[in-house]
Amino acid sequence: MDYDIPINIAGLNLRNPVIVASGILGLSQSIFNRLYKIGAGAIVSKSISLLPREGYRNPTIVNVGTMSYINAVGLANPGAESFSKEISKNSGPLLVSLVGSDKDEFSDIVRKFSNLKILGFELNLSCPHVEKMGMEIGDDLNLVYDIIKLIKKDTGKPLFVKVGLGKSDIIEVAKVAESAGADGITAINTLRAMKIDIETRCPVLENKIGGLSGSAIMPLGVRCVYELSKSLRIPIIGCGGIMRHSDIVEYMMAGASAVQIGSLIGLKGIYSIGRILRDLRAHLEVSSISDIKEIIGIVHR
Amino acid sequence: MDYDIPINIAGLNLRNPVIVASGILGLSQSIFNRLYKIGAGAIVSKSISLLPREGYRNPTIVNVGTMSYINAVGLANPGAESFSKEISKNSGPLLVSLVGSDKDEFSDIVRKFSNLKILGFELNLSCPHVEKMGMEIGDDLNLVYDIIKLIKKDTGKPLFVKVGLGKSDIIEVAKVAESAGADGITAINTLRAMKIDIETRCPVLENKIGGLSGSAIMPLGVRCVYELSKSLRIPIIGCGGIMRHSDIVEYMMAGASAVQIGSLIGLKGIYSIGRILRDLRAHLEVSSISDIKEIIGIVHR
Amino acid sequence: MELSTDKKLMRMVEIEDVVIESPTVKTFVFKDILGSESKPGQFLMVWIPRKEELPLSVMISDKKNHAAITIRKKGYGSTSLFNKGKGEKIGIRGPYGNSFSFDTSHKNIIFLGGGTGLVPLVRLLYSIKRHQCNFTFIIGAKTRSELFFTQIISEWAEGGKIDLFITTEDGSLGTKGYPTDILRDFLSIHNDTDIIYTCGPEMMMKKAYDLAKTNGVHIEASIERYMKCGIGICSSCCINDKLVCVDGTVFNETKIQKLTEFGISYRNKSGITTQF
Amino acid sequence: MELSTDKKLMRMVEIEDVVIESPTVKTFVFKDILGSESKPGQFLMVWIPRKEELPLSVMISDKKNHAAITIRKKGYGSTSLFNKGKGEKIGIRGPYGNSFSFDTSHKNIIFLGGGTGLVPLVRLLYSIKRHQCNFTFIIGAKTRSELFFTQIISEWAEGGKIDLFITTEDGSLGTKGYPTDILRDFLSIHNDTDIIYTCGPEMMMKKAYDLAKTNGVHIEASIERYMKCGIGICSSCCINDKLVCVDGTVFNETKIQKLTEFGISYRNKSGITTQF
Ligand SMILES: Cc1cc2nc3c(=O)[nH]c(=O)nc-3n(C[C@H](O)[C@H](O)[C@H](O)COP(=O)(O)OP(=O)(O)OC[C@H]3O[C@@H](n4cnc5c(N)ncnc54)[C@H](O)[C@@H]3O)c2cc1C
Ligand SMILES: Cc1cc2nc3c(=O)[nH]c(=O)nc-3n(C[C@H](O)[C@H](O)[C@H](O)COP(=O)(O)OP(=O)(O)OC[C@H]3O[C@@H](n4cnc5c(N)ncnc54)[C@H](O)[C@@H]3O)c2cc1C
Ligand SMILES: Cc1cc2nc3c(=O)[nH]c(=O)nc-3n(C[C@H](O)[C@H](O)[C@H](O)COP(=O)(O)O)c2cc1C
Ligand SMILES: Cc1cc2nc3c(=O)[nH]c(=O)nc-3n(C[C@H](O)[C@H](O)[C@H](O)COP(=O)(O)O)c2cc1C
Ligand code: FES
Ligand code: FES
Repeated sequence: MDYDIPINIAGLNLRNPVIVASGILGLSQSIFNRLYKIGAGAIVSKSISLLPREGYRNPTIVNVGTMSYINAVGLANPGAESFSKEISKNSGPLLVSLVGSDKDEFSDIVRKFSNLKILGFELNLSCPHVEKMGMEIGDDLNLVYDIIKLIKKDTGKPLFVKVGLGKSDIIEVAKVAESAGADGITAINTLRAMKIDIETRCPVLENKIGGLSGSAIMPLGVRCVYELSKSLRIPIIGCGGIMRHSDIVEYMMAGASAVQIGSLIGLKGIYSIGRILRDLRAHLEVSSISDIKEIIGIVHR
Repeated sequence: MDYDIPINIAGLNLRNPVIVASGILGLSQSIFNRLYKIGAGAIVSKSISLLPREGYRNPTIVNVGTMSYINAVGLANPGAESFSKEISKNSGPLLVSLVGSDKDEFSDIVRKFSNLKILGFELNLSCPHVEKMGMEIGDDLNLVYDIIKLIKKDTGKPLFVKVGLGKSDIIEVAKVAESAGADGITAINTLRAMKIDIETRCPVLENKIGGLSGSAIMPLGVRCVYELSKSLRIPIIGCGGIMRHSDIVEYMMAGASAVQIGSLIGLKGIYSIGRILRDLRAHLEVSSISDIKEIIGIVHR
Repeated sequence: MELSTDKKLMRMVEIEDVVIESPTVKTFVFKDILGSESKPGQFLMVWIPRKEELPLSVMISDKKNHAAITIRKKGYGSTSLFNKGKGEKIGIRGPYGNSFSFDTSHKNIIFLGGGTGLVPLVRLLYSIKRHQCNFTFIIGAKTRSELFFTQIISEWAEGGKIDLFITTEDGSLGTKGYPTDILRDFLSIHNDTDIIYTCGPEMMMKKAYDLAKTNGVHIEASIERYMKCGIGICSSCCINDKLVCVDGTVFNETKIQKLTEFGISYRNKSGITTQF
Repeated sequence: MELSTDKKLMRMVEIEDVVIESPTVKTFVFKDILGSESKPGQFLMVWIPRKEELPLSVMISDKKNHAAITIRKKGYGSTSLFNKGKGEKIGIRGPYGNSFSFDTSHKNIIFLGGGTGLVPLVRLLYSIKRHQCNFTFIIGAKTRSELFFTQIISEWAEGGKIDLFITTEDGSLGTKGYPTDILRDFLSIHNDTDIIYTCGPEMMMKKAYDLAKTNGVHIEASIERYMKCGIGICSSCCINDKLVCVDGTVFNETKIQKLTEFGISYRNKSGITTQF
């Protein structure tokens, strides 16, 4: 199979614009290799914290119908030390997602990966269901600025900053990220949401509140990418609700230079990556689009 | 048909908790009478501004699948003068929704309705797609406070404040509303969203950006009601994505004292109000819930 | 590309044929299964990308799985559509609304239409022409150059027989005057008329309704109102307590009787009640 | 209440029967069409409201449209479930995962299981027992009181014949020792064995796999890993590049050969690779 729809984003050459989102099959080098074989243009690891985290007790994910999930995994991850060993032999197009509860943690995490063959980093500012991580940090604009400055001092590799629809204005957060030296923005993360079981009268997720992903958030993600691409010069990775090749096209027309997929893999399996790429290639062909770059942000013109 | 599931909210006695949301069949007294006959517990009018508004050109609404819409009607409405004539003979359970671009407008609008037989008002602070109205105002906490104070000075009737997921923290906005004297909170309004047609490479809505409603936002609305009811003492009307009686139950268990429905009517027709009420009554019966009040906020216990 | 079969979702279709009906009227043909299966009187919401979305009655097409729309060039939206050509794309959703009914015991049937109001009537005639009825088709127009569909109507006489009457206000073709003049005269002679189907300017339909009442004849009228959503959610199209987009567009004499706003007032884009 | 037929969505079911299998093992029966149609080896994600969600193999039920699960009381989640009674509700989703295969040319079949690993094996035996095969069922347990399902297994012999071997580590019932001791001896005598189906402690399955390889016998093992999502999205269940929840839980000798982590290491809740 040929997954060639080459793109360039933040100086990175990817064979195609379809990136596996953070938290999706993001813990194992063997799985990364398989995802790459299956067609992924790049892979973002699970968000990695300095120390290991067990995350929340199950249920950590609930399907709310209409191709959407709410999850509250609680950022379970092996921690920076262990994960750097996991990927020590990586040679694939891997971005390591970073999460921390404190400014100083980030340097420590980044340094663990400094000698590894990875593409770069994604900073998770927007995990909506873990207190003092992600969203909470993302809401403090000064902190966002400082963290990005720090990370960029510690690595020469591209840094994408992942933003979401939280308490603060996504555009402002992204602008601060840009001004602090971020090389790209990933938008959007999941949105705080809840599912209650009316028979037992309690929230389904152990953490009660989780993050909404999948189809439900697609029109929100497209809007964010559209608005962000008006205000930013750095490239944007669109994420949220992509289920079909046409969704990818929509994100790119709104201004995304690449996209990430997540829930789709839960709904349609790991091989859906190859299928969506095949459909995307076919679409570009019948639409006589020789370079996918042509369509990036085309609705703004 | 018997639509009796009596509730009391902010001093109002409604025959049932199912309210028709603002903007849904909200312009005509004859239609209000019909909605009441069909079973609605109460009806919120289209948001009324001081002067008439033509709204945006069509398309003003687009179905994005999975039982969700994006709309940008642009707050088309006949204006306060004309609408007060429209409802001059009203005797049904009507709430008038208010929208303005300026603090002083609100008094003028409210006064037009001062002698009419209506239940009260809903202040639309959260229309996500009209600049300088709704959302923009809702993001300025001082302005929110002042507007509510003003309105409450002009009317003794209950005032509900409708909040949404915008740029600012919904809980903070609601708290300010409560402290300014709001009698209840309606949550949530639509969320800024966008649909692009990839064939013609342009946004579908004339206004490009509109508000997402329907199934997609249900888990967001439930979460907001859950969180709001933790922080507020005034009652909450849950709104967003209600499609089945079980969704109503979910909202009420999360803390809502009543609910509003909107998109459902577009998807399943006007008689869906009666059907959802019938299903709700049946559910309460088989669950041996004699007073629906029992379940309000039950997940918090 | 599969064709969508969900009438609620917008589907992009390519204009395959353009028929010039008159200097200001064109018919656009496109492939669309749902549209091709529309019942007479139903309409589509038609999106002219970057411009407008308009409710338009579904016209017939003789191509399998194809539907058509007929547009009269008027303001911004209709002119944008009018200027579209073969190969261009438009978005459609629907068909929406109810439809004309047909009672097989009816033998003497009148169609009364003007302008693009002819579209649903033509679709209706097409669907019932195999029945052995006497069809009388009365068309009104301002002037000769604004007439269209006369050819297609007069060609169709399968089961029954079709009489075509034409009126123009300036007398440039057919009888000088209004189509309702013909209707009045016709009804006074033919007291065996069963039903009148009408679509066109509301004042014309109002007159027809009054005549039908006086003469004890059934009538079904397709009413137009300003439409935003087309799906019964916005109430911009309301007439009394009915929503034209879902409860209509077709109303019979029993229903019209309760529509006190019929022929009297409509709502403008802001929802303000306005006199005709 | 209609029964959900979407295996992706959680459905609430009411426990209709509770069977006490041993002092620490219970079987819960509930109505669920999807569960009742599970293939042998598939599992459900079972939600114990306010407590936990656990992957559990689908047990058989003799009631129409009913399924069952068998739980051994262990830690927080399993104990919460164990304490549930008739009439209480649990949530289930699934069935998920692949299943044991059955080749009708196979005549001599061994089942090797221990503890709740017996559940999928019992379901498998139930679904193939009508075939004229020689079934050998080897059950291992620590001690007599921990044995269960022995009755049900020995009762079933429809088409073929069933030999039941029991081992306990303390010798309180059956042969003293491990079930793999029996397997080794059995294979050395019966060189016509076609396939071994196994589920239970990974070290037991690993030994069985080695024996199968040495003796040139097919083997299918149902592997357990820590599961969060059950639907192939979180990778908490991974073994090498396979996801046990969707690529498994059943792996045959060809696949196991590539699973270098089999019997060696698993990932803990944080995803850290941990030695057995
Ligand atoms: C059910 C229905 C079927 C119709 N079928 C046809 C048809 O087959 N062929 C045809 O040419 N026209 C048809 N029309 C009329 C058509 O929708 C437009 O009103 C007309 O084309 C003028 O549009 P415009 O944008 O050019 O006019 P503008 O110059 O923008 O407006 C002129 C007038 O057109 C009417 N109008 C504009 N937009 C709408 C709208 N969204 N809904 C209703 N009325 C509107 C209003 O009365 C307005 O005052 C139909 C209308 C309805 C309601
Ligand atoms: C495919 C599959 C089928 C299973 N079928 C059965 C069955 O039919 N009957 C039965 O009693 N048990 C079965 N189990 C094991 C069951 O899921 C639980 O692991 C066990 O009940 C202990 O749970 P606990 O919460 O009480 O343990 P705890 O004390 O919380 O944890 C003890 C150990 O249990 C395991 N465990 C806990 N949660 C999970 C989880 N979500 N996924 C996998 N392992 C977990 C871990 O190894 C953990 O270290 C199955 C497991 C899998 C993966
Ligand atoms: C189970 C699960 C775990 C996730 N974990 C993370 C994470 O660790 N870090 C992160 O930045 N995003 C995480 N996300 C969010 C996804 O990366 C993505 O932003 C979101 O799911 C929206 O994309 P989708 O609609 O395609 O799933 C997770 C999502 C899911 C469903
Ligand atoms: C066509 C349309 C018009 C709307 N107009 C208004 C409005 O004028 N004022 C307002 O407060 N909300 C308006 N809303 C939002 C609804 O009142 C409601 O908050 C939202 O649709 C979510 O509910 P739902 O998911 O049940 O539709 C509108 C919604 C739709 C779909
Ligand atoms: S057009 Fe919106 S209700 Fe009819
Ligand atoms: S349990 Fe999540 S991938 Fe298997």
